[in-house]
Amino acid sequence: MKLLYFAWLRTKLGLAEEEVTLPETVHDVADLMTWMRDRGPLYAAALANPAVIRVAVNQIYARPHHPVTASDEIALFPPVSGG
Amino acid sequence: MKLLYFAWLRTKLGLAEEEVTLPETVHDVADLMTWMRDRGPLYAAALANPAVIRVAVNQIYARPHHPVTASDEIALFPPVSGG
Amino acid sequence: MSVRVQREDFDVGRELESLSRGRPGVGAVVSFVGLVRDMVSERPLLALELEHYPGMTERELAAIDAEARRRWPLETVLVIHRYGRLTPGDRIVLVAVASAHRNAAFEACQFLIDWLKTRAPFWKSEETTAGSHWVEAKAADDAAAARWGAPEITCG
Amino acid sequence: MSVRVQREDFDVGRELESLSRGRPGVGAVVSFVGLVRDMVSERPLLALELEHYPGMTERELAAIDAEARRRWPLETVLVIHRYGRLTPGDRIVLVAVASAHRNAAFEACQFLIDWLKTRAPFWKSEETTAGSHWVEAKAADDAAAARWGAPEITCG
Repeated sequence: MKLLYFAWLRTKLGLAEEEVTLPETVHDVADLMTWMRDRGPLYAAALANPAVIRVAVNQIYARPHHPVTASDEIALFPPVSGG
Repeated sequence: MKLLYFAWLRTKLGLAEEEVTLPETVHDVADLMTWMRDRGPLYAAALANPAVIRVAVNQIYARPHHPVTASDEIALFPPVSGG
Repeated sequence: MSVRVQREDFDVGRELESLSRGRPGVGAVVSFVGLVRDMVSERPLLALELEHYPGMTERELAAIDAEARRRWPLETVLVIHRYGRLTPGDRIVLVAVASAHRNAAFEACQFLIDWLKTRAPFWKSEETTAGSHWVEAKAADDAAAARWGAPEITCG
Repeated sequence: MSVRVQREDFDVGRELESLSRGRPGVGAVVSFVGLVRDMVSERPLLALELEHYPGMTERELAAIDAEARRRWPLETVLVIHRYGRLTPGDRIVLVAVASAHRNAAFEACQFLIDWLKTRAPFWKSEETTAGSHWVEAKAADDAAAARWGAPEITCG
């Protein structure tokens, strides 16, 4: 599974993308967020406040119960501020 | 007093402007309209429906009780259709 | 503020650029361009003749402009309106507003064209294959202006 | 429809002209240009760095565009959004809509920028004399988008 990070999530984590092996416990976006926070203090801190994290699965905004699979491109980013 | 006509009022009356001597009975816009309608069948027909006549005194929209004097420039025209 | 009534066409890009140039507080420029369409009442339009009342037009546009500035915090306002003979595709009018924020610019621009359509002394005569006729004022335009609390201008 | 995400500036006059050229049914072109202002939070802004999510940006802008066309009868829609480093006075975004009538064009243009601001994956980092920081999403932008019944996009 490909993970992408943008804006302050990218700078806080110190990386723009990574390949991870999808754990068997992760079936949807909510599972993914829970698992991500357990990956270490850096992830736990960056993802502490779900209100400021948006998730896109294959470039489409996804809600907590949206399924995720090993072949997905998953992006995590803060609320947008363009325009 | 200078009278100006625009759009279909100009084409119906067959003139764009005229100088008239302000009659003593005319003190405001309403008086003027009444007097104008008595100037002949062409005027009576053109000014028959007050709902489609706008009046400007010295280039400012005027209501029926707006005063008129001999030195005024008075314009009569249909509702506008620009833009 | 700037108001121009002219026979010639205008350069939209250049005009919009001038609204924000040298004004570093401008964050939003909203503009409306009105164009001559090719059909009226299901007939092909050959040409449009735009008559106006020189002097009063400029005065009325300046008053509309002042009213917009009274209602919204605007950096610049520009209104250009053409008169004379126009054909389908020709630009008729440009209304453009520059402001720090977009909501003020959108509202003011819409207000300006709504008021202009019901107050500025312009009249259109349409030339079709059926001849020429004067365009009547539209009830929809009166309704649009009424949203902004436009004063009545009937003479009774 | 046309959506462009690019580093380069754009020519507003040329773009607006292209919206109505060859489309004789267009009577109204409404546009919004967003510009970099010189002050943020009462500090001089030195530069803005605009990051985006290539691929999703285009997809999301196309979806916003489709939604606007579903809601209003539009002839043409154009959205151009820049990314990269921008300085005060620079253009950031152009949203332009061509329609037969002005109300549809005004509403659709405002809708497009409101939705774009809350949905298109762009992020601004502001560089001032106090350093660089990421711009937070504005509650006012969420409220503006909510007027149009925007779907929620929180992940919970």
